[in-house]
Amino acid sequence: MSRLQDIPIQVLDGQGGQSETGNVAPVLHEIRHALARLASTGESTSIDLSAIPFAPGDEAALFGLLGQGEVSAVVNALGETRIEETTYPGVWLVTHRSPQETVLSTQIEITRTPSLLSTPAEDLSDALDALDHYLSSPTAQESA
Amino acid sequence: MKDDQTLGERLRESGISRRGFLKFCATTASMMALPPSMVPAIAAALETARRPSVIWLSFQECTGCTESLTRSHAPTVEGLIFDHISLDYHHTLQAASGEAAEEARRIAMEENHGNYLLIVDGSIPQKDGGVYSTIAGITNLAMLEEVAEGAAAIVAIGTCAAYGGLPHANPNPTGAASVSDIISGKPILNVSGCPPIPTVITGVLAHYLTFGTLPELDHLGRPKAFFGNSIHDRCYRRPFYERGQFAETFDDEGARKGWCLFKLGCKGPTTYNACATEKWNQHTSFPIQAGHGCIGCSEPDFWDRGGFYDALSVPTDDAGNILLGAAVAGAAAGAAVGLMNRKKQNTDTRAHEKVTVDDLNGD
Amino acid sequence: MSSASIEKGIRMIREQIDAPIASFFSSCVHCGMCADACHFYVQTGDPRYTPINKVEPMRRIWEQEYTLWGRIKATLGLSRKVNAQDFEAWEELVYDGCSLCGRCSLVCPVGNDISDMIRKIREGFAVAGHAPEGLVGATRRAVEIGSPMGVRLSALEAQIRHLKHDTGLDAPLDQAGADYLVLLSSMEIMNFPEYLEAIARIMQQAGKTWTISSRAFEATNSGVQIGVSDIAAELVQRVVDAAEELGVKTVISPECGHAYTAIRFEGPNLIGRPYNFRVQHILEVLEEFRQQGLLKTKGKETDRMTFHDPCQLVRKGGVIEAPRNLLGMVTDSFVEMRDHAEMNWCCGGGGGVSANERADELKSKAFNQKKSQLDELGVDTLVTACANCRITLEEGLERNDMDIPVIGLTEMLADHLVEEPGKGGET
Amino acid sequence: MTADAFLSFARGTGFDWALTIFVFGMLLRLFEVLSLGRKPDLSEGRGSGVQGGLKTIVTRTLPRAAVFAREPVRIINGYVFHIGFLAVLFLYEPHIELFDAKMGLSWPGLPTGIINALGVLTIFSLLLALALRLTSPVLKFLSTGSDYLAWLVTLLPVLTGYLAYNHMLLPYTAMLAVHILSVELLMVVAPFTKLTHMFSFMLARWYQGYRAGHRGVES
Amino acid sequence: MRTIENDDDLRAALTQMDVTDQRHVAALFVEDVLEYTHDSRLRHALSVVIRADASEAELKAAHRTARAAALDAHARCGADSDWSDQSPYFVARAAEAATGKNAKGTSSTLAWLVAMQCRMATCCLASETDQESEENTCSAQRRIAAEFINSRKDNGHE
Repeated sequence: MSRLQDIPIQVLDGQGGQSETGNVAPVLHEIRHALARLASTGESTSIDLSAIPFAPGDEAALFGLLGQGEVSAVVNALGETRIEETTYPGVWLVTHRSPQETVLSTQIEITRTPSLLSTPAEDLSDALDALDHYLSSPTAQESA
Repeated sequence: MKDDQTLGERLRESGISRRGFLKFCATTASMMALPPSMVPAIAAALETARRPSVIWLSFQECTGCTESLTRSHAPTVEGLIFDHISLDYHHTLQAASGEAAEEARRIAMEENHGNYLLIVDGSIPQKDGGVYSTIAGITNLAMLEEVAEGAAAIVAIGTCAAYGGLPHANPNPTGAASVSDIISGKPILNVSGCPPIPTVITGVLAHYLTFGTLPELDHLGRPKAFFGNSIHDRCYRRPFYERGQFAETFDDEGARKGWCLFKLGCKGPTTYNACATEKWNQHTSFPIQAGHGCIGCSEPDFWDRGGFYDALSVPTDDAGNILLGAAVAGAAAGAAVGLMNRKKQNTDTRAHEKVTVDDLNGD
Repeated sequence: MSSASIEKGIRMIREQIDAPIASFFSSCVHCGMCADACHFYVQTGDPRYTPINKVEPMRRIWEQEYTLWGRIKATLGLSRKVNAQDFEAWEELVYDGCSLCGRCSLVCPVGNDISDMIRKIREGFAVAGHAPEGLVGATRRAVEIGSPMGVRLSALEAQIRHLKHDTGLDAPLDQAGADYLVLLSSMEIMNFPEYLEAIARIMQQAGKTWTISSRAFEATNSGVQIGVSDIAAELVQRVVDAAEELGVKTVISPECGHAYTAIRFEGPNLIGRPYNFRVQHILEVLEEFRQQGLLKTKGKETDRMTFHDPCQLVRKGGVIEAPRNLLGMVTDSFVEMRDHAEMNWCCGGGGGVSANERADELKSKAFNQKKSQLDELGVDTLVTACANCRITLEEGLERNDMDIPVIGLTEMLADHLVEEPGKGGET
Repeated sequence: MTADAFLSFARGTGFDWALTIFVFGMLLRLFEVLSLGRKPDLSEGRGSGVQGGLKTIVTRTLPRAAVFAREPVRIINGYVFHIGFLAVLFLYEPHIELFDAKMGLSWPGLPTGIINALGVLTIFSLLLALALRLTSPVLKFLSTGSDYLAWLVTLLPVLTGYLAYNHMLLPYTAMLAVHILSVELLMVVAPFTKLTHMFSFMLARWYQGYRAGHRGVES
Repeated sequence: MRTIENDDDLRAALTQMDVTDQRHVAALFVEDVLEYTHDSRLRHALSVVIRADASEAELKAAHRTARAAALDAHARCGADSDWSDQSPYFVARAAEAATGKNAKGTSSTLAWLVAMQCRMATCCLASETDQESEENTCSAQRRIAAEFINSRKDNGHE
């Protein structure tokens, strides 16, 4: 089934990067304050871009400004989620996609480590059981 | 067919990892237009969410709302949710029909009496006993009252169910009414819009499934999360409105530059909905972004609020004949009073006696 | 005083109301600017002297009688009918407190001609028996004797004889076919007879024929000042008959304010037809002679001198340039007061105020406006072109110990006339 | 009565009635004035009355220096709220859209920010005007109930318009409805108070100017 | 002995005098017609003028009193008045002119102006037929002027 984005229409977006509506600046300011909070109190923030009224091209302009950092990670859970650090350490761009690669939600996390990357505590016991199970299994003893 | 597993157990059973569950909660929060900080609360709630039974009744409607919901290409999450709600009755979607369908509905009502979710779309005709719209010989009116009686909550999807919508528009031949016009004493949640934004429908359902309660409502019974702000408040073209840059026609230089559509009849300022942020078709666009003014479809009686292409500052009725009528009346009254004045002047002039010095005797 | 006359008063005020007055009452926004233009308010500070307030009774009559909304309010008892107390209270505002100077009309931002309305409301007050005693007496004398001050032809004849004896010049009476019919105001005959001599010498030098009508030598019109058009018409008719009988080309209104507007502008409308002769103020005549080179003067006054513009001449008559040009012939030290020409301040005595003894105290307060102008300017001599202004100014100056002589412009010009050797003049 | 219905009434029947009463009232007043007629001036004039009338309609807009010097604040304030009110009414884009939609006449407007500032200026100027009217002995003496009513119905549209534009006090739908209703109140009250001067001032200046032009006197 | 037969001579004679002399002669002219008025203030005012050593202030005061008298005697606008009652007014006007600065300017001399005013005072009283009284005043004025000039000549004044 063809997806909407595949329909070949050329959208006249705004004149290049900086959009005429000026909606990008406020988001950058919000990120800046979140960073300041993170630095001072360690409190992390997450901005849900779906709640921001962006004109066509605004989002691209924002991502262009945020740029690419050192870390980029992919989480394969219920579809792919890409987590990329922007040029500003502590500011992460999280894009959740569904198994059909449609964008579910785009968020900007301002934190030391994005919540999805750190291993959930409950998984540790499962991991332990799984490893114990593997170690006690015959195949493990042969190759040890 | 009843299943008492909680949503959390079912997710794990179908092999969803912790991270998968966390991602699910994050996107659900975003879908419910709740702040990301709510993710932990959502996670906790989803753990214990029961799988509710849902009865969907479609009355005098154009199936636009259902189309909108199913066409929503809801990403897996919606699909997942719908895997977990037992949509026990939807006469458009369900395979069964006729007597078998009605039988299924009765069973669902009996088994889940008091805690099933009733979803209604389409208005309910009341004139002539509601004969203008029936299902299997039962008038919508009777069916609604019957099903509503055992419902835990009712969600009116679309402006028709919420406020009467198109059928209710002047002259309202079928006496169409909204759910809240008929049912009282039950929590009713209106998800207006013609049709409502798909993600808003799913967002509201997700909220009910997650928390089991209705979200905070505004004075028209609509969830504030989605209907709290007017389109104008969240419109990306607002800076042009502030600067006074307006498109005069649909293809002039202003329109091409994406200027404000106030002068082309946009009802954004007086319409409360999430179109400007949620947008339609996976955040792709919404009417204003496509260059057409908002027609205020989530407000009651938006069909009767004057021309869609008359700006908010323009009076709705045709001033021409009013002006003419008033002018004629004014002139007529003026002429009448004028004649009376003229007559009075003439009588005074005729009655005028020449004043002589003797008339000036001081007091 | 029977209520009949109050009824007659109300009906007479109603008779005066026409479209302009209706438009004026529809436009007044109570902005108070007319008060700031009125010397009676400015000097007394009493808001009752606000010009538009002086016609409040007329406004009420207009609203109650000539507008639908007004009639409804009246029938509902929302607006009070004009009654005897109103006439009682407003008499002093309409007569004593207004010299019909027209300054309020000139500044009204919505263009209301308030002084004309006051002139018209007097029509009602007069027939209601609420005209000041002084004015009633003057009007009676004007009708019955021919002059508001009771001046008879004998007085004029005595002066003509005196003129002949002293200067050898003739002031021909009832001369048919003369170029000019000269009118005199009683004030000039009684207090400033030099005016007659000035006219005689000027006419003689200009080589113009002139005459005075024995039946209508009086220029002033008490009917206009008291506000009774029927009497004003009768007084004007006398002048018109005399002028048309003598077949003169031009009637000269003398050095007087209201006489000029009464004869030239109100006259034709009072008697209902235009004249077949021209009406000019003496200054207009002198200006014409000057332009035609018929007025030869010598010598220049050295005193620092200013000119008081009679209100009726400037605001109602438009005679502004003439006095300046004429003064230019006899003085190089002429200076203008701060508010002059069409924005001059009134001497306080016009519009019948000086004939109304009750208003003397108010008139003297009003004069302070002129006093402040003169104090600010500092002049040696004050020239004017109206006998009543002249007396009012002299009284005011004398009361304020200001030693500034006041002189009529025509008289001053006559003094500077070049003596034609052997052509009449001194025998 | 929801805010929407309130707004619909204001934009619909409310406006119809207001326009009817306004046009009816003003036309009635015009006929009442003109019906009283005016006697022709038989005197020998110096100039043309028509020219004098037209000239005065324009020149009488400016005050005379002598009177201006006595009350500069009151006079300048008068200009501020008159120009402010008319600028906001005729140069604010949505208002221009109203005239365009109803009469087909359109003209360029001012940027909304400037109109917003003018609105504030007009509100303060009108408040000052009330203060002046309450404190000056002459104005207090002259003023009747209808003066204060006229003041109120003039201030309300500007105040509510400012509140609506800036999304203050009530939700926009309700505030816009209140604004439109306040304009309708002005239209309804106008023909029965001194607000008739918005039209009759031209007539009044014309009559005085005509007489002055005919006589050849300054006006 | 200088004699003055007609007004031209009188006028010529008067114009030659200096201001103080003119005031003096003018005062004499007014005294000649003073009987027509009952206002005693004028007599005092004129006496000041006649005294050669009168100071400027005294002269000013005299002028003010004469002016006040003239205003008091003038015929009030619109009031019932009679031409024959005007002679006190003209006498006062003459006294005012005699004691004050000459308002009329250069061409007519101060004394001549006063003479005219005094004649006007007599004219008020002269009835239609009686011409003599005015003629008497004129001849009296000529006589006064002649006597004044001659008395001046005797004292060596030229």
